[in-house]
Order: sequence, then structure tokens, then C-alpha cells
Amino acid sequence: MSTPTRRTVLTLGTGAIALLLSPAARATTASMAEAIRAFTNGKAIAASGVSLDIPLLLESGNSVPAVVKVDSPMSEDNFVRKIALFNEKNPLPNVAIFHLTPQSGRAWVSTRIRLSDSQKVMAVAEMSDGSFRSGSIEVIVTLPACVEQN
Amino acid sequence: MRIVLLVTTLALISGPVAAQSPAPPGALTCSGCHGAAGSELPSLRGKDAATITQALLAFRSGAREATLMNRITKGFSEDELAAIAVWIEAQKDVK
Amino acid sequence: MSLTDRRQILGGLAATATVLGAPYVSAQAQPHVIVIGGGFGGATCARFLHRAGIKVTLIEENATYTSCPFSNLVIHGSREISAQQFSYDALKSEGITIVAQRAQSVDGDARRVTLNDGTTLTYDRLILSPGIDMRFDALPGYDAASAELMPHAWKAGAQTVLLRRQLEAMEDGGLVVMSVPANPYRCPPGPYERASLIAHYLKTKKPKSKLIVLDAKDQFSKQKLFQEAWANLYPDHLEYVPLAAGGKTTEVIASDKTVVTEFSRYTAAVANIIPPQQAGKIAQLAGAADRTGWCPIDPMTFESKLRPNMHVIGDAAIMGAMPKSAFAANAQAKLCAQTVAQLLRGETPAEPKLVNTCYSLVAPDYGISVAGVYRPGNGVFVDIEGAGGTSPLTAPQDVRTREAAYSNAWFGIITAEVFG
Amino acid sequence: MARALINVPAKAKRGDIIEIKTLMSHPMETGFRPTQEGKIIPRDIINRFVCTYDGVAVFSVDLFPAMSANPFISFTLRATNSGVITFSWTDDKGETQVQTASIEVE
Repeated sequence: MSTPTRRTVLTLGTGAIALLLSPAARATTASMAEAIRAFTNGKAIAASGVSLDIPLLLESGNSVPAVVKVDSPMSEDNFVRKIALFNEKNPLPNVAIFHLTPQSGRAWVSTRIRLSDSQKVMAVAEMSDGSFRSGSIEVIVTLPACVEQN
Repeated sequence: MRIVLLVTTLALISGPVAAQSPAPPGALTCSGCHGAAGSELPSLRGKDAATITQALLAFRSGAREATLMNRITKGFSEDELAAIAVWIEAQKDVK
Repeated sequence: MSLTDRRQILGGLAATATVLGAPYVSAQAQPHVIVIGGGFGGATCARFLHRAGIKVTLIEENATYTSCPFSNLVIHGSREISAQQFSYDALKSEGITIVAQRAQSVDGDARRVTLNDGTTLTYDRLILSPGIDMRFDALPGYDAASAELMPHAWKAGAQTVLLRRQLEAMEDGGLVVMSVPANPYRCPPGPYERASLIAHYLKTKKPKSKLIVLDAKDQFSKQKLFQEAWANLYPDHLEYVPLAAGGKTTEVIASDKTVVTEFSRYTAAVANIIPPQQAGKIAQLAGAADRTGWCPIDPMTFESKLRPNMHVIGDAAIMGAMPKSAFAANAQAKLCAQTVAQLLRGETPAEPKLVNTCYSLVAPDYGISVAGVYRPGNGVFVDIEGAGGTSPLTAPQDVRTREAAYSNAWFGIITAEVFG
Repeated sequence: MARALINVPAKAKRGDIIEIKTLMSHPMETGFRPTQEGKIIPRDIINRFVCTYDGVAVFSVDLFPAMSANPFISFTLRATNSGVITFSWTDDKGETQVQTASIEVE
């Protein structure tokens, strides 16, 4: 009964702890960069004004809490239109795109995502004036200790 | 060189443990469950390497019934189990 | 004995060594290892270092150690807290120097530990085994003061007794609520053993009462075994609410013992709040903990990835697949002692293997277990495939009874190895 | 789809910013997970979530397989008037589940 399939997952999944100790890498993997380009239509992104909060050490990547906040008054003429979440190492770079309106009141979303490995997660916000901002975080995904999965 | 000499000297003071070669992989864990005689969990003190190896291999193959040892021994090769057994036997001279 | 002047002590020992016929040994050559923390990890490590002929000083402020393993039986009411308590007398009589103070700070560059009375001690290698601290900033409404009303009981001792007293004082019919955090935290299956034993207590002593377990995750250790046992043994006394059913606690209100979750709120007669945790404070002060709050180590040597000559064992370290358990801390401690002795001799340690074994009680006579075998991999410990796993899902009662008996035997043996 | 959990405050003051939480039970099969036999389980996720307030779409989400099982989405709304807040989840099969909550705004 207890032939944990998680081990296979884990072998793929650990690593990159050393990476965490170095300053956050600038370069993203090609697919994530491509997905972000598609989202922004190639426009420049200011690397500020977006905070992405994810627990730094995750023993399971199955259900990872992620909270995004963007600096914005969320008024009728100055608001966040979209917040998109991207990741570096899952099979697909896209996670979600949240569509906000002035009625949102705050540029704030909280959700739960999947992460297949230690990696960088990035949030990109599209503002009502068509400009883009981003924030990112490096997280460590180890493995669930003594969890059996069959 | 000096350190080595000192350790050897201290071994004379504190018993033969320091002079021991390092325990093989996994061997140090055993004493977390197998201690003095008179427990529900059998003591390994005084058991010879052949007996211990035989038991470990039987747990590993499933020939001998177990609650936990079957799961643990599967994490070791036959050679590793034999090395653990030899080390456990050698502990009877210690302490 | 003056601790500041270890050269004097070393000089004394060197003199002894000279008498025994090693005239080349100088005082400086005798390495000194400091161990901070006298739990399952630290006390074991001090003992094995001492037996390996290494001069060791154990820094532990408490005169007695109170064991977390089996403390759920104290909450259950079938075991006294005194049975959980161990002195350091045996270690002292073996000749291990124990300093009954708190380590106030560590200067990794100077290899110096400052104690709370201002005394300093220098080391060649330092072993940190500080266990965990509660993160009182992590769950809104839960701090040290509210823990006196809604105990965590996640460090054994006064908190354990408080939770037991609250359960005993509760009227039959009262609601008990447990809040369980997301990983990582000390003892992955511990909350579920506790839930089981509280449910057993309610079923036998307060049958109109009920326990609700609010969990911030969907998967946990020995889950199938626990859940099957709960369905059989405690269908009316234990309700489990996983993350997917809204089990994540977002806030607590200590004044009326209210636990707020994402979608609901519960006002309890007794509330056991297990908050998020981090490595013990001295690991943070020593610079061995990273921004996660835990300590990254090299699994070959347990040496900190952040501070050379510092090793971290037990719950405080990021061990990967190896859980934060007493058994694991004890196993790591023995290996760490051997490894540090080798490093001090200038030897290169071989790649280790480690084993963890962990029993949980679903009822006093119903035990289940999980085991794992680990090797270094990806900078942490990884499972060795094909080994380890849990007790069988279906097994006759005598297997469960036997595992409960083994569990009990294990506690006697491991505490004898550490403190006896 | 099975059941959804929704947390909307029953009452709010006009202009208040209220926090809304939703959780829909769904496996969110990624399309990358193999069975024991090595066959890939086909993708089956909720790909769209829409929230309307008084009939107007005020918040929506495009979801990808990297969203966790039982997708949890929490966001804020400015309470402007009493009315009905509607939530809808649409999956890969095109099935939509709708749930509503009322809010009283003073």
C-alpha cells in the first residue's frame, strides 16, 4: 500500500535551496518570459509597486497561499485592470489572471496555487493607463514529511 | 597529527569508543529503538553479526514477519545490512 | 569552575594527557564543542561527542527536560507530566559539562557564545539543537498571553498540563476546537494523535462533547490510517475540517475562545491552538536561520549553509523529507556527533543514511507507525525509494495493540539513550 | 462541480470595502498527472470565475492548471448598495455553477 508516488515527485521537486541564498535571479526561464510578454504585449514592466506574499518554505506545493497587493487608489480613473500570476518551473507558466474594476475598492487578491518545485513566482499588474508593474518572490518547496500518497 | 594523538590518548581515558571506526550508514539509528534487554523491543546486545544479518535480510525479503523492520530494511543493500550487523556486534565491547 | 577560562581547563586535561604519555599534545590542540539545547537532539549529541572523546559543553537553561513525545497522553489524562520529565544527572555523572544558562548570543566569526550572565565560551564547532519557537506574530489574535487561555501545548510542560486541566474542567457537552497549522511544524502527525486521544477522552468521559479539528492543509502524516480509525472509533466525537472544507484558521479571539476560519467561526469551551512555528530563537540570533525562519544545512555534515563551524540538528533545521520528530533528532544527533568528531580529526565523513520511525496512538491501545529511510539529495534529505511507509491500512486489532506496546517500549528506550 | 463555500458579510456600510472569500470543490486535473499505469489523466479544470454585483461583472478570473485543487479566490468589493452578489464557476466541459449571496448596505 505504501509505495509513495510522492517520491518521484520529490526527486523532481526539491533543489534550488542554494539559489535562494543568492540575490533573486533577474532572468526568468524562457517560457515564463514568453508568457509575460504575451500578457504585456511586449511593453516595459516597472519592477515595483506590486507585492507578492507566499510562505517562503513550503513542504508541499499542492496548495500554496498567494496574496497580491498593488499600489493603486482604485479610483474610477486610476485603477488596476488585471493582475496576472506566473511561475517558472511548473509545466505551464500561467497561473491565473484576475480582472479588477474600480468597484474592487482595493487592488488585492488572495488565492492558492500549485508549485512543482522551488522557484520564482511573479505577479504582473496592468494599470488602467496601460502601464505594467511587477513583483516577484523566490520560494522553497521541499516535500511533505511523512505524508503517504497512493 | 596532534589532534589524532590527542584523540587516541583520550580514548584511553574515556573508553574504547573513540578508537572505533565510524559507524556504517544507518547503524547509529538502531539504538533509538533497540536498547537494554527486558523491553518489548528486542535488545541487540551480545548478538553476533551472522544472526543479525540473517534477521535483517529476512525482514527485507519479507520472510520474517515484522511491523516496522520490513519497511526500514528495504532502504539498505545487503552489503549495508551486513556492515550494520558487524558494527552492532562490535558494540558489545563498548561501554 | 570558571567557564571563561577554558584554557585553564584544557591545560589541566593536557597535563593529564602528558602523564598518560602523549607529550606532543598542546592545550590548543584539544578541540571544544558546544551544544546548545538539551532535548532529544542536543542531549544525545553531547553524550555521543563526550563518548567519542571530544570535550563538550552542553548549554541548557532548564534543569529538567519535558518530553513532547507521549505528552498527548498527559492531555488524555492517562499519564502524569512527571513521567515526561528527565534530569541531566546521568549526563553530569558521565562527566559532561552542563551549563544551566541561556545562550544569549553567538558570534560565529569569533566562535564565541555569550551566556545570559555575560560569561563567554569559545568553541571549535557549535551544535545548535534549539527546537522550535511559536511564531506569535503569525496568527492574528494569538500571542503569549492568549496562549494562557487557548493553550498550544506544543512545547511540553505547563502548557500540556493547562490543556489537560481545561478539558477536565469542561462540562460534558462542551465544544473542543483544535487549530492545526500548515507545514512545516514540529511533529507532523502530532496534532492527529492529539485529536485522537482527545476524542477518546471525550468518548469515555464527556460523551456529549465533541472535538472539531480545523486544519490549514488537506494532507497529513498517516492520514488514511487516522481517518479510518476516526470513522470507526470516534464518529460522534471527532469532526475533521480540512483546508478544502474551510479549515484554515485566520484569527483567534482569546477572550471568548473563538476560532475564526475562512468561512466560519467556532466558539469553544476548550481551544487548542497550534500556531505556525520557526527555529528556536538562538538559531535566529546565531545567523543560522534564513528568511524562512528555519536553518538550511548540508545534509552530509549538518553544517549550516550560512555559518561555518555551526551545525544544526533536530526540528530547527530544514531536513527535507526527514520530519521534525524526536526520533529523527536523536538519529541526527548521533550521526552529527560522529561527523563532527571526524571533521575535527580532519577526516571526510562518508555519505550517511538516516532512518526515522514514528508511532502515533489513535487510542491508548491502538498504535500506528510510519518509517522512512533517507539519504542526502538536492541539498536536503530525500526518501530512499521503496523503503519506509506506514502501517498497513487493514490489520487485525492485535497488530494495532502490538504497535501501541512498541510505541511505549520505544519511549523507554530512547529516553534511556538520551537521558538515562 | 460540487459545493462552494462563500463568505460575504451580510451587512456593510455604504462605501465600506468588504472582503469576499470563495472556495469551490473541484479536483482541477492539470492534464499532466499520470495514473499508476502511466496514462495521463485528461485536463479538467475550472477555467473561469465571474462575480457580479447587482448584475454588473465587477471581478473575474481566468484560471490555469497551476491553480490548486478546490480553487480558493478571495478579493474585495466596495459596498455601494443592497443587492445580490453572484458567483459563477465554469469548467472545461462548459458547465457553469452559480451561487448567490445578498448584502444589506446601510
